[in-house]
Amino acid sequence: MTAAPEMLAQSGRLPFALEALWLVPLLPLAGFLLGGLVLRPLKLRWLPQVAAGFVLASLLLSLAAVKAFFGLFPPGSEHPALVTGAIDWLPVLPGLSFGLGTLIDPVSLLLLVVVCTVSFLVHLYSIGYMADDPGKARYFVFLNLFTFSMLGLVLAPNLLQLFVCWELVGASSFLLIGFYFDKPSAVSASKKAFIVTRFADLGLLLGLLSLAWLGFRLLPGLQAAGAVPPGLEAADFALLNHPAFHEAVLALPPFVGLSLLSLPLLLLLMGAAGKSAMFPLHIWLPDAMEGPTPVSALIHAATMVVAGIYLVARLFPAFAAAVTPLEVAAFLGALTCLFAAVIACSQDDIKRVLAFSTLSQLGYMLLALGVARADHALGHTAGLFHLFTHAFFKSLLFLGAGAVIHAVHSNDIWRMGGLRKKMPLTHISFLVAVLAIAGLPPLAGFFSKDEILRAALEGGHTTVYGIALAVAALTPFYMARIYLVAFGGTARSESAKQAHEAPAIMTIPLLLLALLSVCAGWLPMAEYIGLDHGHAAHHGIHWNIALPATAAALLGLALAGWLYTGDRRARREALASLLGPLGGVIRNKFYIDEIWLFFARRVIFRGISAPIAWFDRTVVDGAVNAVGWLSRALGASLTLLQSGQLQGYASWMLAGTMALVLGLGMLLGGN
Amino acid sequence: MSFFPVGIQHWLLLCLALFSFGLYGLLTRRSAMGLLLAIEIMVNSAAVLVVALIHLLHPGKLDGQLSALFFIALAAAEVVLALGIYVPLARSRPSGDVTQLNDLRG
Amino acid sequence: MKAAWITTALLALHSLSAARDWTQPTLAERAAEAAGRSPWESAFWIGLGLAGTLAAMTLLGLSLVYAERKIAARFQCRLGPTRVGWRGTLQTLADTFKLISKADLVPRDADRLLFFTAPWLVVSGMLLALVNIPASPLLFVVDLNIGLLFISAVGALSVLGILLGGWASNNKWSLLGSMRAGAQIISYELSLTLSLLVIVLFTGSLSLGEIVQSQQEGWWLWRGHLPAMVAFLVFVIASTAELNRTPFDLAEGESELTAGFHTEYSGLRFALFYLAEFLNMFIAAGLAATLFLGGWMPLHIAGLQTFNRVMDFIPPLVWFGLKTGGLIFVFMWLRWTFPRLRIDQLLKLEWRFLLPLSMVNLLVAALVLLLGVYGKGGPA
Amino acid sequence: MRPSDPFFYLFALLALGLARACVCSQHLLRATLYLAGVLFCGAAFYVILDAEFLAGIQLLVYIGGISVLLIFAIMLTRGPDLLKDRPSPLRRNLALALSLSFMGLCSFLVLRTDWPAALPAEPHENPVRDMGVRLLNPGEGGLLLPFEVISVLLLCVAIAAIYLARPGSGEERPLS
Repeated sequence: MTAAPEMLAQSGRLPFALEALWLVPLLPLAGFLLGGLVLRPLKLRWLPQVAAGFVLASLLLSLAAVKAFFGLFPPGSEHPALVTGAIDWLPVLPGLSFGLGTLIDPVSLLLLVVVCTVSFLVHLYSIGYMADDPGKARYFVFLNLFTFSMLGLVLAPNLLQLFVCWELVGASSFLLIGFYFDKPSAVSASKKAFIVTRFADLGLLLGLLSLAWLGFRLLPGLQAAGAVPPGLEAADFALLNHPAFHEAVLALPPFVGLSLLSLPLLLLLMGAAGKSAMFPLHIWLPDAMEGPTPVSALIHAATMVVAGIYLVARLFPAFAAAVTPLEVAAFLGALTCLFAAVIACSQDDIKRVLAFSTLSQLGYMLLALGVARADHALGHTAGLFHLFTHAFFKSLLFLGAGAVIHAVHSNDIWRMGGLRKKMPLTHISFLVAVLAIAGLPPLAGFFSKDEILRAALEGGHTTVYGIALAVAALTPFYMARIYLVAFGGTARSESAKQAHEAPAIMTIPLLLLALLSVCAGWLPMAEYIGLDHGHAAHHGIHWNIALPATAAALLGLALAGWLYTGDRRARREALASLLGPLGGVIRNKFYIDEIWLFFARRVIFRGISAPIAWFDRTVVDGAVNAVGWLSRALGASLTLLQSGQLQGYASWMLAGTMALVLGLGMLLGGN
Repeated sequence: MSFFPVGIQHWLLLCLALFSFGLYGLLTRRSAMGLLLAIEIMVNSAAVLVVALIHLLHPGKLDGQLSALFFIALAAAEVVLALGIYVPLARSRPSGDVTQLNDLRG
Repeated sequence: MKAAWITTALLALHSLSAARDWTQPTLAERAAEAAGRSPWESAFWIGLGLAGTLAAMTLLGLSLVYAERKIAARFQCRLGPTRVGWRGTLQTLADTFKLISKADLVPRDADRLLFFTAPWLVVSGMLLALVNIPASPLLFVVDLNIGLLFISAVGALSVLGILLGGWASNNKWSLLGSMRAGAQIISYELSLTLSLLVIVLFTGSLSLGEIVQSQQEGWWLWRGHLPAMVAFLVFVIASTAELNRTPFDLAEGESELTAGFHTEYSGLRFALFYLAEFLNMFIAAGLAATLFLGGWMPLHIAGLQTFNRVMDFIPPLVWFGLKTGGLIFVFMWLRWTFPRLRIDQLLKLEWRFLLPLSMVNLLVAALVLLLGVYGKGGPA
Repeated sequence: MRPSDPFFYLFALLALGLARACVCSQHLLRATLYLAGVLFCGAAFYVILDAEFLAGIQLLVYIGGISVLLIFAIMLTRGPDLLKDRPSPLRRNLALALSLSFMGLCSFLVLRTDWPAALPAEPHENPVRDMGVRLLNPGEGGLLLPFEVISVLLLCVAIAAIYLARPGSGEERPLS
């Protein structure tokens, strides 16, 4: 980090779009407040349009910011991290304070564009999707709240703001999953999502606290030595990512065999795993599909669930310095990506398939980050690249699924079929998305997946590469499966027969996303985000990576075509008998939910909660009640004094005064 | 202490006596109006006391008179408010007997 | 002692003379001054003051009642009393004897203590006020430095007397009458006091002697410009109301309440109430004359030297008498000309009109004082 | 002995007698009259203490305002049972004991205190004017703030009294 950008920021000569970037999160917040406090109570019908308008303003502003940023620091050169709009928010102690502000660097700008674009398109799509819903106003208000929180998270310059927005994102996700609050399954799904992520957030909080503590303790020394630039605060990313800080922390004695840098980062990784639904904390994401489909597209595919990935990417220098957490991340990512892909092959609910697919792709991203190292940061670029492209095609898939569900009134792919003719625009866009996620050139998924595989291979993680390649075959298979079952063949139900194309307000976002799904991969991402420019500067197709990957994708597609084109029930049953009991296990999602349930019921409820509750009810409450009883008894005896007689009081007062005078006289006077 | 000349102690004792009469009235009266009368005696005696003390300790200093002015204003305010409370009370109750007004009994 | 008598005679003569000498001490001052020399002389001056006041009271009562009857008669195209004395001048005296010799009735369930106290309270209030009125440089019993405040304050005694008298009579007409009178007097007291304050503001003093002297340059009615005129008008209206005279005589409207708070009174006590009423009128008129019309100052017009010299020859007592008499005539004129107001009209007049008017007027007066634009031209 | 001393004793006796009558009279209206007497004596005390202006104010406010107001209130609300306010002997004795002991205690303290001698007098040409200046002076020793506060208080009291005594605030809904 050179001194120049800081001087630029201080002299206030940055372009307006960067100086005023704080407007980007605040615009949706304004929309939330305006909608929630004014428009909704007034029952104004154009609330959705207003909500979308605020997000559109954010989108335009963030695009302007991207243009301004890369105008100042052209692609391929060094990209500094700027902080604008900083205010001192929470002064805790002298030397320990937390600020608010907007952090501008390529990573946050990437997320900014993704969040704003997808959020705006989802807003647009929702205007059509939710047109007849009585809770429309509430929906859009929550959507604005979510957008605000997510943007605040992305732009956070320190861990605390990130944490606050992280929880806000969780809260709005909770609200939106439980949007149909009269449906018991939605309510329990929202509770499940909230509790599971809260559980993981405990790790995040602990990690945050320990990092902030380390920062607080080490900052004065580092500043005195001139190792870090002045003006940093304890939880600032700029400090946490600073090599001098890593050195200082690694110099401290390790704890339980882990360095003091790894420990908090592992805790942070736990939070990230919860939010990004990594194994074994993934159980909330499939259930979260109870929310409205656009919500799934926005929150549970493109934005919120990538917050974990973003966190790791944000602190990547720290992770790279610690190494151990990255290995864990790689393992976790690989495991989740394979595991979820396998389950996805067996599900019949279109949204669940997409949800497991999301899990799998998130695992992919984490895997990519995990294989990156300080001296070989290609994985970092690749993970974020995949995050970028995945956001578009996965939200496209969800929105397409939403259109289909809207038309068919069912989530079950076996009740669809033959939609190719009835919903041509949806079909085209869905097909583009399926091909993009399958990784066929020249669509977006191909390039990002290519980068990931390359990163794994070149980083020397052969096992991980193998798993990734396997998943590269599985992904096209299950995606093609749902595509073929839902769109191909003939209609399998009455509603599917009567399905028709969605209105333009819904198809336009689909087509826009389809366009993005095609083009997003053509960006030379390494020039924008790359950490080591010498190594990853050459962008292009690496045939040693691309050929096996494309072959795997084609294999998956072919298998799906073989099994699901026309009436192929016999072949499927043969395959199922080949798998034997394993098929049942897969179908039941490896019984992870049941294991958790057992753990929660037997261990937590019976073993921990019940004794604590007993203690609380008898001992703690007993003490409180005893105090209450005592004071009541005392009060009851004292009420005898309170006769309600004015003159009685006057007499007591007089007598008391005289007693005081006498007492004081004896005490002080004497003579 | 002799009868003449009249000094601080004479004034103090006079005011004390007046105050004690007021006190007696305050403690014995049953009617709210009677209480008010007694309180007026007490306030007045206090005001006289302040004026007398300042006058005798520091002749010509106006603080005593000024505070007595405030006393009088306060007493007027108090009476007005007391009557404002008393009149509706007396209308809504069978009598203005304060010993019957014990709704706040614990 | 002989010297004292001679001085008195000289003083009486002197008071009628034309000398404009306001360095003359008041009777109270003379008494205080004499206290050092001989207690007897001091006692003489005090006695003279008391006796003079009582005599003036009696004389005023008699003459004012006569005047009222004559004027009322003239307004009603009658002759009024003509038989007793020259043109009926002794009629009031005869009536007084009649009243004193009448049976003294007290209602059966009356609160006797209060019943007997009430008239004396009223009259003593009047008496205390009367001693403060400067009739001439010499006939001035006491010049309190809080004179104006004192006069308003002792006016309260008569309110107390009226209320207690009405209540003690144990008669609903009396009670109603006294309540009305009380409410009316308290209400109008406000604008009355505010109009007095205008003059206090101009003079910077509460002492009536100083107020008269301050009008050497010109009467406040003229020198005070608009605020003083408004204050004068308000003062006349409010004191009419304070006097319970028509058109504000609801408290004793005979068609409604027999005779108001003194219905049950007879004989001497009735005479006292009656006397107090007329004295009150005199005090109001005298106060107005003192405050606004220069008191015993002669009428001067700037630039007319000869005219002013001639005016100077008229003695101060006569000037005071003329001004007060004129105002008393106005009060009587009002009484026999206007119809009676209703109670709501009466209260509305005060609270909605006179009081805001006098408040604004006081502010305007303060403005006039601040800008220093008063004190030019007009009769002096 | 100063010339004012006999007046002190005269009015002191009068005041005490009237105060006793005021608190002991069974008849409220008479008690009010006695109260007016006590207050009148207060005015006399002020005159003795060279505070003529205060005496005037005392007469104006207490006798002209407060006493009249009290009489009005009694007349407006006379309840038959309280025209005779006769406290029970127990109550009387208790109150007597309390007030007497208060008086005794305070007298004891007053008598055993060494009161300082008077400071030299501050001459005032026109005390009323000086008081007015003090009252409206915002600076050192000025009482403008208390004056304003008490003005606001009086305004509030006036509004409160009007509100409380408004027709319909007491009759329709009993306070209990």
